[in-house]
Amino acid sequence: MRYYATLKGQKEPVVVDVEPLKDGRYALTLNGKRHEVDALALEHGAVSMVIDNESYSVEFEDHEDEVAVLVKGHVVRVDVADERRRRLRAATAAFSAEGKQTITAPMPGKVVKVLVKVGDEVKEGQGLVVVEAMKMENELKSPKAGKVVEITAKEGSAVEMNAKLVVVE
Amino acid sequence: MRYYATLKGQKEPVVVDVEPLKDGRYALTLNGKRHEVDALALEHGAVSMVIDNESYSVEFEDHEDEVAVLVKGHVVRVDVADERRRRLRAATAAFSAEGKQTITAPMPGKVVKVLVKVGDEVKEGQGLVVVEAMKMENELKSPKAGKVVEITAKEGSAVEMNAKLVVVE
Amino acid sequence: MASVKKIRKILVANRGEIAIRVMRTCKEMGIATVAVYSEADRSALHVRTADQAICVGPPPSRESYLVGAKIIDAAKRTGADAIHPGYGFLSENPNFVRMCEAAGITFIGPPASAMEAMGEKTRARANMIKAGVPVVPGSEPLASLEEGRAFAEKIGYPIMLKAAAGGGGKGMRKIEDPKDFESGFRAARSEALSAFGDDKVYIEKYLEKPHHVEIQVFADTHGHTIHLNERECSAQRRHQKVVEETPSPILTPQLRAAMGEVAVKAAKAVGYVGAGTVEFLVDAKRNFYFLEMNTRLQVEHPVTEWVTGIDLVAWQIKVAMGERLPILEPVQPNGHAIEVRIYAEDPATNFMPSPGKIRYLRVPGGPNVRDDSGVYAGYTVPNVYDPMISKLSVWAPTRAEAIERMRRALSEYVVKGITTNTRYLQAIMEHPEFRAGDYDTSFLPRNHEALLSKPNAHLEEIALIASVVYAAKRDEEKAKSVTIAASGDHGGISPWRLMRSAVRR
Amino acid sequence: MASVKKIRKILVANRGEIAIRVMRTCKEMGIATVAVYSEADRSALHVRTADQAICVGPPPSRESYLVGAKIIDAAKRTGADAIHPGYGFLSENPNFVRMCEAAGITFIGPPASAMEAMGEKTRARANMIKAGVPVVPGSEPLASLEEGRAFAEKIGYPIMLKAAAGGGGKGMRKIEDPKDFESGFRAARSEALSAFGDDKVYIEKYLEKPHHVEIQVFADTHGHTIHLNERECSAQRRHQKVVEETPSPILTPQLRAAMGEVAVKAAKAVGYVGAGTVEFLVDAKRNFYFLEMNTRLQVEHPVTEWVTGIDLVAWQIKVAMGERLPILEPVQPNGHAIEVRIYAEDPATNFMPSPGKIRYLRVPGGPNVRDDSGVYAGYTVPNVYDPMISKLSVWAPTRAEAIERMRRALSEYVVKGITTNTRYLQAIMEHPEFRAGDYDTSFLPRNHEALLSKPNAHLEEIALIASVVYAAKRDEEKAKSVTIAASGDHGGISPWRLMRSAVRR
Repeated sequence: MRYYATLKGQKEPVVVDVEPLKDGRYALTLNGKRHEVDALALEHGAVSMVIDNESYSVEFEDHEDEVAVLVKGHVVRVDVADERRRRLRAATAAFSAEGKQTITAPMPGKVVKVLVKVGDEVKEGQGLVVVEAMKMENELKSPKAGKVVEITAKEGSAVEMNAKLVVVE
Repeated sequence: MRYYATLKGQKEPVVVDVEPLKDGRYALTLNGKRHEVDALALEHGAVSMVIDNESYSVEFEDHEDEVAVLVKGHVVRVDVADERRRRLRAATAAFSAEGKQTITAPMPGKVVKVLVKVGDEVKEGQGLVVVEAMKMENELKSPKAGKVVEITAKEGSAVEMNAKLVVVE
Repeated sequence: MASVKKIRKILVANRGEIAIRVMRTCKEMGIATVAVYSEADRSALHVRTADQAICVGPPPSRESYLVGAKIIDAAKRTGADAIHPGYGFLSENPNFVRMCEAAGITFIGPPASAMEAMGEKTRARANMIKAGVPVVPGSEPLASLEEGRAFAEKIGYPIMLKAAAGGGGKGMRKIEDPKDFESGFRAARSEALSAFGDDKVYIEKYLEKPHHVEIQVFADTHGHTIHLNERECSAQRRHQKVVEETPSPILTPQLRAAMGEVAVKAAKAVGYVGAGTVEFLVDAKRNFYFLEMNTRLQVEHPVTEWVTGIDLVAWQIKVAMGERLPILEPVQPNGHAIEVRIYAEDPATNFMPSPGKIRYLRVPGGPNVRDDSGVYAGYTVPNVYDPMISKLSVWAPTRAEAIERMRRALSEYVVKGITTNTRYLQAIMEHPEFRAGDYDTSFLPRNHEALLSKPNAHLEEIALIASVVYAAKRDEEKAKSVTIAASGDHGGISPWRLMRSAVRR
Repeated sequence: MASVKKIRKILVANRGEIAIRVMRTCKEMGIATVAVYSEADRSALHVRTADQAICVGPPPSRESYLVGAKIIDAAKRTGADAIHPGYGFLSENPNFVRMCEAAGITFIGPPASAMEAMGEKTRARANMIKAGVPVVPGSEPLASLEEGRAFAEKIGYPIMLKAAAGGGGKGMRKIEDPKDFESGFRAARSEALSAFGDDKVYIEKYLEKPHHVEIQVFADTHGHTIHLNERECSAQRRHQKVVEETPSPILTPQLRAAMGEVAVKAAKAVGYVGAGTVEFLVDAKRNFYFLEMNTRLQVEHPVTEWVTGIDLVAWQIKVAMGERLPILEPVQPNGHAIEVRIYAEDPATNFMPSPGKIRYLRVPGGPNVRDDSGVYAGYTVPNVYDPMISKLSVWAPTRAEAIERMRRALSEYVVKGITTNTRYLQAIMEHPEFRAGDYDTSFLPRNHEALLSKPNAHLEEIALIASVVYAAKRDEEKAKSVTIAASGDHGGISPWRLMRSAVRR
């Protein structure tokens, strides 16, 4: 079985061939090297992995297409696909890449500052709105370069979780 | 709603009348006193109970007809029945009280000593077999007064969990 | 002076880890405890930990934890004879202290007069100058723009403009160039007016890269005041402490003694009683200046407890009962202690808070590790309060060993369901500047990017392997269950294909 | 003497809490770790904690953890340059020490010769008598019944008959009356023969209600041997320690110094290296007698670490690397420490072990509490090994405060899914005899019934209320779900009745 695993932020996937072994372990081949993996699933999403005798306590959380892998304190996000899924994704990629992006409140709080006006051109990563929650001010940033087409956020007003704040197109 | 709650080891139940209050709490009357109870069920079988403003972190585990209540380090076993269940139980009590009792191994281990012979008269609580498990010797006792009618346990032999050891009638 | 009055039941007017911290000592002293909680905190650990619990109102603090009358009422209903305020909330509110007095309930903290003397910035400065405590060079409240400009010239730029009436960064302006003085002056005044209803501002010398070092003081009602050494708190982000340690790596015994003496002088000048902390800025030449006094227990008090062996909460209670301090001489620090604050936040997204349900929790154990936590597995961290979920502290004979112990302890900390800053804290422990010891308040902001450490290539490969095994195992499970469910004809569709469409979203 | 040889990777030849204890120090020292595990331990915490893990065989210890060759092989495969044996298993096996030497792997412990000198009872006695260490008055192995009878008359009854070749209670007989001597002598000989293949027995004076007090010793390879004070271990059940503390409440500084000196003498007499413990019996008149020497780290070493600030595992590793002891003078104990052993067992059913899945786990936190655990929430405690799941220890300035702290910590310990002895330990902390301090080895058995404390009437009423609310809530839930599922006609059967038959078993 062949998988294509892409580290978040990288473009090219790493090709990984997986072969189940008779004793319940797996043999994986990637980057030209073979690894033997003993993976024991514990409760609460934890997996004890012994990879070539190296021991790793790994935690997984699913996020959309990605899986977040928590290992040795680090979180590494990986997109794992098989052949079929990969082709499917290539076909649909054109649809999902662009379009309107709605920035919503990630938690209940108060809008303390609106940093843009309707019609502003914004860069990816540019601050749009500052929301105060849990005694902290959080700047919400634009997920893409584009133009501000709508602003619902009002300075000083309370917002619920997931409330629409700004739309960038 | 009326319940009959019997502390383990006691014969007479305590009558408890329960009335749900509008705010989600309960009013309980027992021993001539009224108590107001706010019970918040948490995960893992824990319940945070505020009884007349007193706070208790209570853990529950179901055991057959009883519930084991863990509170302030103590385990208290209580048999709670409603009216219908209570009548039912009185009717069936005659069947379950006596009869053959099989003593089984509570865990895998080794029989280190058999303390009785077939035909012996034994008292309730008298030791029958000593089983070693987890580096400890455990004496299994007779659950009733009666006569030993069968012995399967052999000194020095390994036993599986729930293996039949002795039958007392 | 005051006679000994036994305290039998304490209401803890706080939530989270500090409420539990206080209750732990109460339990050890045989004192009953009362929790108060807002409607958002019915499931909180402090409610479960206390002997009694009273709901004091809706989630916003100003409608529950900050309403003195409700707290007093809860104390009366439960027969509590004392109130411990923790930190934050009502802990530095002199009116609340007076309400307690009026109700005949012992407030575990300083008298209202001491709070007032230290509570307002320029008043505290004036009090300290009078007492001979060094303060950051600065002016009185400014009568005019011209007076301010002249004073700034005299002490030299850069300077800070600060609101006389308040704190917390509001009405504060750093001015580097004389030509910006006028606009800065106007802006600071207008901010001060809107924030505190008082437009008075004053000038302070701006200190470059100062260290934040604070002295723990303790005073009883019999006229004794001592200090319990310092805490180094320069690892700050947005004026919020992240890591604290004691002893400070930059203090000599002479400087410790000098600062301790000044801190005791400051406390005595305002008739202080109980636990308090005098905060200083220390500049590159190791001059130190009074910054402010916190008239309550500090978040970071555990490091002092580690190196002195003293239970500071027990001392607070004993002093409130009228007992004398058990020691009157400075305590030699024994070994080294470090504390880190565990927040439900994501350093990678500008420290965005991350409330939510804690699905799994494993706290570190083993030698000389202390976890002061306010949460439990299965608890939902609410989004209305401070995101600090725990304080982790360690002790070791030396600073180098304490750092290694903290790294080890952090590596054992597992919190699932919400994002925490444990990896960021780990990166601080690994940073050469922190390890060298001479880090100032610019350390964290200056190294922000470096502290968002990335996994190395080996760990990335492990993550790749792990994620593929995870996917393969899941696909296998699904294949199995589909195969079992199928048991026969499926019109030519392989169970593998069925499975895959079920798995992927 | 020995030059410093750097240790870079340690294989820990053990499981459970002690394996994790050792690995924690290794991590802090930057030393890589290798776990070995039996097939029953694939999910064990020590496997997850180590950097590498090797399976060494089937569940029974004699086929896995006790097979020296498999351990050595695992060390070779992973390139470990040292082996830490923990306690139990291979830790006191001189042949294993020789196997390590032959393989060029550092054994972290004493030389084989020291183990042998202390490993066998009469040999250890003879060695100690030669070194001038007081032993319990007794005979050489007895040549005949008559010789034994005469010796017993001389030292006076009661006496103990003991097997010369072995320990663990086998071949041991207490004789109170001269007329029972002959039968006891024959029984002890025949038991000794069948247990050890050697029928030699000897006589020891029987000590009434002795205290079990042990001295921690440490020796380096440069000829230095010191002691690190005592541990009081008289709270025993079936020769198993349950509670340990230091300082011993019955020791004066003079007695501590005297016992420490003798312990150092004992260690020196056998050329000891590393951490070891000399166990003594102390009688009512405070005479002390050598009992045995444990040539390894003790379970209860954390209490010594609390009051000395020393990481004993770090010292073991440093001594194994050839380093000198960092101090050569006795250490003054700082404060008081108590440890309790948390077992998966049910004191109410004669301490029946209670293996199974830990469904929920919350360990105590806050000031000066240490949890050395070998388990985690979701872990299944296997039924093939020792049922100790954790050691809980606390420190406080005084013994009285330490007891209160332990009570508080025990009250926070929550283990669900299996039965533990936490309530029994709590009862020990509450017992007047323990609190008074002068308790001997008969304390636990004598007070067995009292220590199985029952809840008071108030708590029973709370349990009644709680259980009825639990039942009512469950009935309500069921009623709701049935009502929803029903949504219409049920032939006249009320959903309440449906519900009830579904709930009750």
